[in-house]
Amino acid sequence: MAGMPILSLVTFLPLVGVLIILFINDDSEIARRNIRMVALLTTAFTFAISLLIWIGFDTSTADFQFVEKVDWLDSGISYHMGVDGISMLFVILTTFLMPLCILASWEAVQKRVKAYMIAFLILETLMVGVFCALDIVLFYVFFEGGLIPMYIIIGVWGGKRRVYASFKFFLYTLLGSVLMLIAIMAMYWDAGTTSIPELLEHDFPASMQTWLWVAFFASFAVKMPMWPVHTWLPDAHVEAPTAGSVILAGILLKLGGYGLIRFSLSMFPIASADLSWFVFTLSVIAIVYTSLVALMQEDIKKLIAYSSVAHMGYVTMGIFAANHQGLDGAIFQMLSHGLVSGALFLCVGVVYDRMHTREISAYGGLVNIMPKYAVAFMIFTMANVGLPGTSGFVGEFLTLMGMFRANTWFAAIATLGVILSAAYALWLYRRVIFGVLEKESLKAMLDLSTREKAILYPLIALTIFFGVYPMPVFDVTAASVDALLSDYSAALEAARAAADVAMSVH
Amino acid sequence: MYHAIVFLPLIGALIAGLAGTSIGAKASEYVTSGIMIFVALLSWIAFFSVGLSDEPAFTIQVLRWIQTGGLDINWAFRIDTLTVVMLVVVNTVSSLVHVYSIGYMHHDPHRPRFFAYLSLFTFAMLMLVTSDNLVQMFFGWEGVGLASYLLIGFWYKKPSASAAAMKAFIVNRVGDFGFALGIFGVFVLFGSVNLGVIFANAASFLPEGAGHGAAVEAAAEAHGAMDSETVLTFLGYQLDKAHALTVICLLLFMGAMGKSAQFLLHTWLPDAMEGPTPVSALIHAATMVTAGVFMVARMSPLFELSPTALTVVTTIGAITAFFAATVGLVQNDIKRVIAYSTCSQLGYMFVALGVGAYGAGIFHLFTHAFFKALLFLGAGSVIHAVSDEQDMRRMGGLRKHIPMTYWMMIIGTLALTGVGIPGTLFGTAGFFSKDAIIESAYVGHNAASGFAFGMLVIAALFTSFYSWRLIFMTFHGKPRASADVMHHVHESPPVMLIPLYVLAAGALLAGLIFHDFFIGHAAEAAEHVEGWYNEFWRGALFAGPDNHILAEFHNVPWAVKLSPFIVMLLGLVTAWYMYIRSPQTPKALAEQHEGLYKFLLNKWYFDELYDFLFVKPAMRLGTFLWKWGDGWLIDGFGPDGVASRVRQVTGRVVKLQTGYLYHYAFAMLIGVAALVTWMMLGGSV
Amino acid sequence: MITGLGAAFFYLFAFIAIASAFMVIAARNPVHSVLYLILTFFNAAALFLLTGAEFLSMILLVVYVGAVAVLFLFVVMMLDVDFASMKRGALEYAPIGAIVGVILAAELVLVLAGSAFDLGQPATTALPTPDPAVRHNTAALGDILYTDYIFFFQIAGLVLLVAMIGAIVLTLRPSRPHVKRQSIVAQVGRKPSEAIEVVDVETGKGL
Amino acid sequence: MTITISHYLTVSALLFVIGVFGIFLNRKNVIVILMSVELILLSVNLNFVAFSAHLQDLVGQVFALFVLTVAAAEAAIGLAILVVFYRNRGSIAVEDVNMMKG
Amino acid sequence: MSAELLSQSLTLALPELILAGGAMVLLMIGVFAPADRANSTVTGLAVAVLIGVLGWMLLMGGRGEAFGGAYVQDGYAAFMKTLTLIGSIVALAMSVGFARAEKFDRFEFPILIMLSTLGMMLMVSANSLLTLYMGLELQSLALYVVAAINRDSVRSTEAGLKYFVLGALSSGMMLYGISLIYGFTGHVEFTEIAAALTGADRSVGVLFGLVFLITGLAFKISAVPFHMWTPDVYEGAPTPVTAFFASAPKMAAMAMFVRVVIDGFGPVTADWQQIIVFISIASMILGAFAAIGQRNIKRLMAYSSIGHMGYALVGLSAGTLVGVKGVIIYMTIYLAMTLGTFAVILAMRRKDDGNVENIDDLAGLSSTNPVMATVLTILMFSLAGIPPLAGFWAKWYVFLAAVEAGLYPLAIIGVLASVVGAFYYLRIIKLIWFDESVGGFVPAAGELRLVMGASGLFVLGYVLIGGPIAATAETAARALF
Repeated sequence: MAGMPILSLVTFLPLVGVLIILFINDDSEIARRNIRMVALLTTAFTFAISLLIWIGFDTSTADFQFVEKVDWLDSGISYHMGVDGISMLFVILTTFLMPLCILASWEAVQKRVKAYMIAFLILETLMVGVFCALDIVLFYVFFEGGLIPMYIIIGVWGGKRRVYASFKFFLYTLLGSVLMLIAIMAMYWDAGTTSIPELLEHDFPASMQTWLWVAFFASFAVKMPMWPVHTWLPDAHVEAPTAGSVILAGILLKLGGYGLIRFSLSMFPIASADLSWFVFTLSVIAIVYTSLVALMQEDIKKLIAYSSVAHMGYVTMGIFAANHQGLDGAIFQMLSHGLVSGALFLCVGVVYDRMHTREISAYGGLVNIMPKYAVAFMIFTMANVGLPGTSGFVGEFLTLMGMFRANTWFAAIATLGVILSAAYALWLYRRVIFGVLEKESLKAMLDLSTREKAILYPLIALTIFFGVYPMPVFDVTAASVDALLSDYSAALEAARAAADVAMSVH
Repeated sequence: MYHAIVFLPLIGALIAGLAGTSIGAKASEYVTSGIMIFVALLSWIAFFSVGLSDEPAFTIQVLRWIQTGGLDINWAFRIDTLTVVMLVVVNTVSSLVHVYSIGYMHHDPHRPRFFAYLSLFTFAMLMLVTSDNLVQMFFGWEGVGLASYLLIGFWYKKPSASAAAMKAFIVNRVGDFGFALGIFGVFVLFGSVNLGVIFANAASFLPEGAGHGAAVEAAAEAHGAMDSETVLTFLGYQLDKAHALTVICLLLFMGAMGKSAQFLLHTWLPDAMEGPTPVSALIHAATMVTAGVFMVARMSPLFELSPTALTVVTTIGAITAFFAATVGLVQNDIKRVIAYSTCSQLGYMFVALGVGAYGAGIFHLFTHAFFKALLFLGAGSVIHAVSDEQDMRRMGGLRKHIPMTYWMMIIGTLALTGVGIPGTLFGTAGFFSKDAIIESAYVGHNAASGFAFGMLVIAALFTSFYSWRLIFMTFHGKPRASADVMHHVHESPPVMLIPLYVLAAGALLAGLIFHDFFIGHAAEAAEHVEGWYNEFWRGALFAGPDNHILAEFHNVPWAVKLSPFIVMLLGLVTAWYMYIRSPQTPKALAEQHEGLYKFLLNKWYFDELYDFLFVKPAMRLGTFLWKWGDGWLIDGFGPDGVASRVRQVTGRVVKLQTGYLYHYAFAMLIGVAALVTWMMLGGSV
Repeated sequence: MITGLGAAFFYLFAFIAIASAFMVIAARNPVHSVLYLILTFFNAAALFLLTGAEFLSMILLVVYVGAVAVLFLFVVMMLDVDFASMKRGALEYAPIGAIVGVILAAELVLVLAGSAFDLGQPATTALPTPDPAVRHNTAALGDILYTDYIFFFQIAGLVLLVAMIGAIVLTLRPSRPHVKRQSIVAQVGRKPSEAIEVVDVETGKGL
Repeated sequence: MTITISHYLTVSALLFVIGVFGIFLNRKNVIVILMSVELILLSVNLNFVAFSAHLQDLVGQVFALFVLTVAAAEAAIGLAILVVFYRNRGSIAVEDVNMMKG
Repeated sequence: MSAELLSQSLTLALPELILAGGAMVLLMIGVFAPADRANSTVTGLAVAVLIGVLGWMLLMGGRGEAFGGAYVQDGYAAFMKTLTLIGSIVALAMSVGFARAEKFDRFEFPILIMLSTLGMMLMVSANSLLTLYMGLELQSLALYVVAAINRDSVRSTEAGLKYFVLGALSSGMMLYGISLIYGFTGHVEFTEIAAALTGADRSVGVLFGLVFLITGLAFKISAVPFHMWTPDVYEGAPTPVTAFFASAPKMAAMAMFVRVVIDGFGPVTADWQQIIVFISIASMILGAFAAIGQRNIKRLMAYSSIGHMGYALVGLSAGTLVGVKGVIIYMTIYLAMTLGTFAVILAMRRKDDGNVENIDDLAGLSSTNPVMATVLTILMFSLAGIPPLAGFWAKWYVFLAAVEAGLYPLAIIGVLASVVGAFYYLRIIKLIWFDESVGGFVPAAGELRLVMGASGLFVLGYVLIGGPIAATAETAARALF
């Protein structure tokens, strides 16, 4: 197994599925079913293979593992893949969510099934690639490439304002990331390499760090998204088809957080330390502001979308708190949010498939006819609220704790989010699930089908499992986070020492 | 054994919850109730084995939970006397409520769910009381909150129930906000959230040679240079050790306030009565709401070091005791009266904690669990009898119809009002615990204890009044319910009555039996008292070296000892006069003091105030931020604004392309002229 | 380099050239424009002559005046433009245009003329002009045009070929109906009998 | 009174600018535009010839020769295009050459 | 020039000679071929000749200078000529179907294309201003004619007229510049000019000359503000002609541009750098903004090409080896994208309406012609510069050079413009995928499908094949340094 390019395999396996689907050249019902089956099997198989990464992962080292490196294009760029404790779990998360997304689209998507599945499989390749890439250019390629399938997914299979949403999504995120591209080039000229491990070793001059940091931040902040560049997210989420929202919330948002850890914090420690107050400010504003906004939403998906923004606020806060709790919490929060918000969108999808509306006011009293659904929705709502015992708690709690260690003001304000999240989440739950079933249109709704159970139950299990026993995650991240933080503090020490010397000279 | 105690209820919950529909309601009931009875018996065994042994506290590791950096949190049980006391309280009441619910809920189609929730609650509560670290406690803390939310909202078709459930959860979250920050602070100060580590290190926060109370502060100032080292920066304040501890204790206490429905964060508790009555008995009277008391007692090694925090605890407790009692005077909903009573009694407990009489606080918690559960279940029995009517104005004269319930309620009231003969051992449970608290308040050292004493005595008067008012309005006088209802009034089945008997026994005898353990014996010498006390608690409750309150309160003046008794009688007589003798008086009084009456009836207008201060502004702010912040400001000047600017620019640029040759040529000319000028002026030199 | 009478002639020719060039663009009637253009060319040719570029001077006249200008004249007349319908120039941009143009002209004149004063001889000269006394201008050009510059000469040929093809492609209408075309065979093969018919015409009657 | 290269450059520059002016100030007739182009080329040739004389270098004259040739070809094609345009549009007014814009 | 030298020169320039001779022979063939098949016959043969020329150049072509240094054939020339020839070949091949469908049977068209291509090859190989001028004029004159070749169409003739007038103006300006450069340096060969500029104080006269020269060159690559002809000509000219305009001449003009400024004016890089930065920024911005309002797809492609030339110039403005390499790669990729796009445009053909040009006609293409839709989507994303498609790499190389040269403002403005520019590409994709169909197109001709497929695969597969291309481009760029 050692010689097997397992990361490439996982990354590009979905493309094999694409090839197979391309050969199904028919639009009959059978063909469509075959397409779905191919997509499902491909993603499931990819997931199975990706588990081998976890199994073979050595938790004792902070080094990159399963490394593959081949010269690619030129200018020193290489096809360089590898994972460490920070990135590995995101790969698994991606491959795990994918089959669920395919399943979620089983009946919801009836038009252009072929294109839909192809787009999703391509998206999977690109997302896995982002987390595996060890060359910064390769990273950028995967990072940006994801826009293409996502744009198509939102635009073709989305809701009423899909055109607006897809354009906003695309251009907004593109705008953010082009500055990063320039920064990448500047880094290349400064360090003479595009290899991430080497860049991590390289010390960028402090003045340059600030600009590089800003450029990277522009990209990742939009992707996360952070306040005030978050407004694309509610639109994109609302209009995207269910599976699209799941991927968007579950994985695409994580790209930003992953990038912040991998690049901003690790490569520009001085700038990160200098500008952390800025991130904290944006984060706590995001948490409070978007929670308040979420409170007033009338559209289920929009509400969840705003709550995603708030949750990402914890992540950014945790990352730049730059301590174990913050960083581990941020990583965990991202993984957990991937499961939970994905699950919430799937839950919305369940009722949307039946009613074709996301207006909260169109629902009410669903528990009467859909008890199982109500239970599932309740669990995810509680996880979203950050109830201990669900995975949502661990990340939220740790990021807050990390923040508290860094700055209590921000921690205190951010903790207000705990109250607000309960308010909007339960308010939503109450309006949708509780009450008397009055609306005629709702009375014919059926409870979860077997397919939907197959989607939601694993998510429930994981949500609770990781809430009770998150150690599998922390065991994986520990070594890498340790290494990152010790590098980080060493860099700050060095900078401070240099500054002292400079001071003493004057 | 402890694994069994904690996890069996969870298993019960899972069985009832997941398999409830397939195995049927009956089976669910029996399984969960059976498990609970078994667990309750185990807890009593644990109580005696731990409480009467002389082993130190020990922990049982279960599973790793969160380990990152220096933070090391495990699922673990900390077993000491405080834990087993709580185990007994929780499991006894819970098992009785389970059994009672079999009868009470037998009409309900969702019984498996109900029992699953009950067991789930019990599990969470057990996690809370057995926790070895603050985070696990927080887990239990929130877990009981969840169960409470689910149970309050059990009848989801009632909008008021859903709203009350939500309110309960959110108000609790406000408390949790403080609790969470407190935990963070503890971690920063102690580098750990494990109770063992915290308690071991807490001593280092004690200034050298300093004693309790004012002495600590004096010493802290004296050793200013040494101890003023900043250990925590909170909200911009550089805090030294003593202040840091105060801040943390206050934050933790905020959590306790939320959970225990203390003044300012109490608004959820009366609304929580929307849930089924057994739930009120279990969660909102006997167990969950006392979690705050438990937590403060558990953290006594920290609180004991912070006189300021203790003063705050005392003050809040006293205000709550008084405030809730005043509101309880005029309520008409039978459950709400008891709910306010609970609120008030929780205030008593906090006063006890605040003045350093932790044992008294826990003792009251213990006894209160019995008589308050009894009252609630009795009230449930009443409600059950009168076809789910809860308004006392439509009851009356039920004594003949449901005699057993009546007598049980009487016992509960006696216990609540603390009937007993001062100076002797003849008394109900409340007599021992409540009087101990009042006396402790009298001898307490902190700034608020005098105030607290006064408040508590007044509250005791009110308690007596509203408790008897409840009895008189419900059981005496003429029936005010419709004939149809009266026709159907019936005594509850044995499955509901038996738990009442058990609780009644507790309410009558718990004080007598256990007061020695909890608060020591009045007749013994002070040293001996502390010895016995320490033998029982063995450090589970920490008292500073100067804290001799438990010894002192036994020696209060007779007037003080008598004061609760007197006000109790006063209340009884007043109630008798107003509701038996001269039933028109209350109405007249209400009309005479309409303002005051409305004020009390509307619970001091707290709901309205909070609605005005927090809920409405939050909604308005939310809408504002959404429509104006996101819509107008960010999108308007951000993407949408840029997009429309781009379109404008595009329009202009496109207009430049006129189609006329001469314009094209002109553009070229301008370009050339510009470049040539540029070269001439700047470029060439 | 040019002094005395030559200089005077320079000013004369230069003035007429510029003035007539201005009239080319200022004249109302395009035919007048063409004529002014021809005048400009004549004077430019004279300026060429003053520098010793005899051959080019003549070529300018032959090619431009003889061919190009005449071509222009043809086209102007052929198109038979209805001058009355010409819109009066909407000169709203004229002031700005004039300003820009004047600025450009001023810069060119000032800078170029100014810097040209210190324009020295380059160190190397690619193709030194032979002494006109030894080898006159036309011959000197001829020497190199077909040798060193054969490449460009050929390209020039291709350029002209393109011009030819282009003109034909664009303007030649091979078979327009209703146009009587010349048929040489028919003309040559015609017999008197087909061409003429002798008819007796009685006086006073007509045909 | 010495005539130097500067004088030639001045004349040429003026001719050039007049030619350029002719193109964008002209609103009447496309043919005049073509003539303006010829003026520009003339100014170029004047430059070449003057420089050639100044530098004592024949290249300038050769260049001018080719410019003349090309200019003739250009004129031919320009007029041809003009003719077809006139056939289609019935006008060669500059303002009528604006079917396409934006 | 000795006979030996001459024969060497001729050998080196053999591809050009073949092309010239071929054009004349084909002219004869065209004249004598049956009128109804003249166009297709000559087009076919012309394609064959061009392919032959390309093959000869790549396989047998030598390296060196010829005709006394006026002509140079180096690695750079070979690379850029290859691009130019490919552009011509493909554009010509794509015209067949169009010519047949539109009854557009002028056999002179392929011949003019050939002669124009010859002009371009001379431009690429130009090592002196005279060669440059002659090549440029040979190319331009042919282009003027082909723009107006649909002589019965007002639009086509108007396009020709506009192109001609402005082209003549621009070549006049350029000539004026050349004359100044000649006058102030005394030379027309690039190397000699560079030598004359080295060390000496550069006079303003040369710089003025440079400005005018760049004006002419910028006109040819349609860079702002000398771009005004582009949209009108692209729209008016028959579509195959537009396809040709958008591909081959751009390659040649850019190749020439690069060689002139690098080889001829290397010593005054700092001076022309400013100019190029300016026109580059202006082109990128205008290309991005103006395209948004367009409805006609050819017109849109015109603005798109303006923008793309701006990006290519970003590389040139760095003035370094990396920059030139970037330009080369950019042009390579741009060629592939633009040809593919025009293949699609040419395939926009309805049964009833014939060829259509409105962007709105693409609505719902994904449901009617999925393959074509996919190719166009890929191309549009690539034009927008989204990785991993080729268009991204094109931008990568040029911006990389700009960043190396420290031209951060340029790079930042460039990437921001690319975001604005992405908007209109997205709009097309939106029409293709999101909107309801307005009726499909007839199946595309074989050659169009081939071009589409090849271009789509190239753009998609650049990540796999980009290495050798970049390496070759680097070798080519080295020829200039």
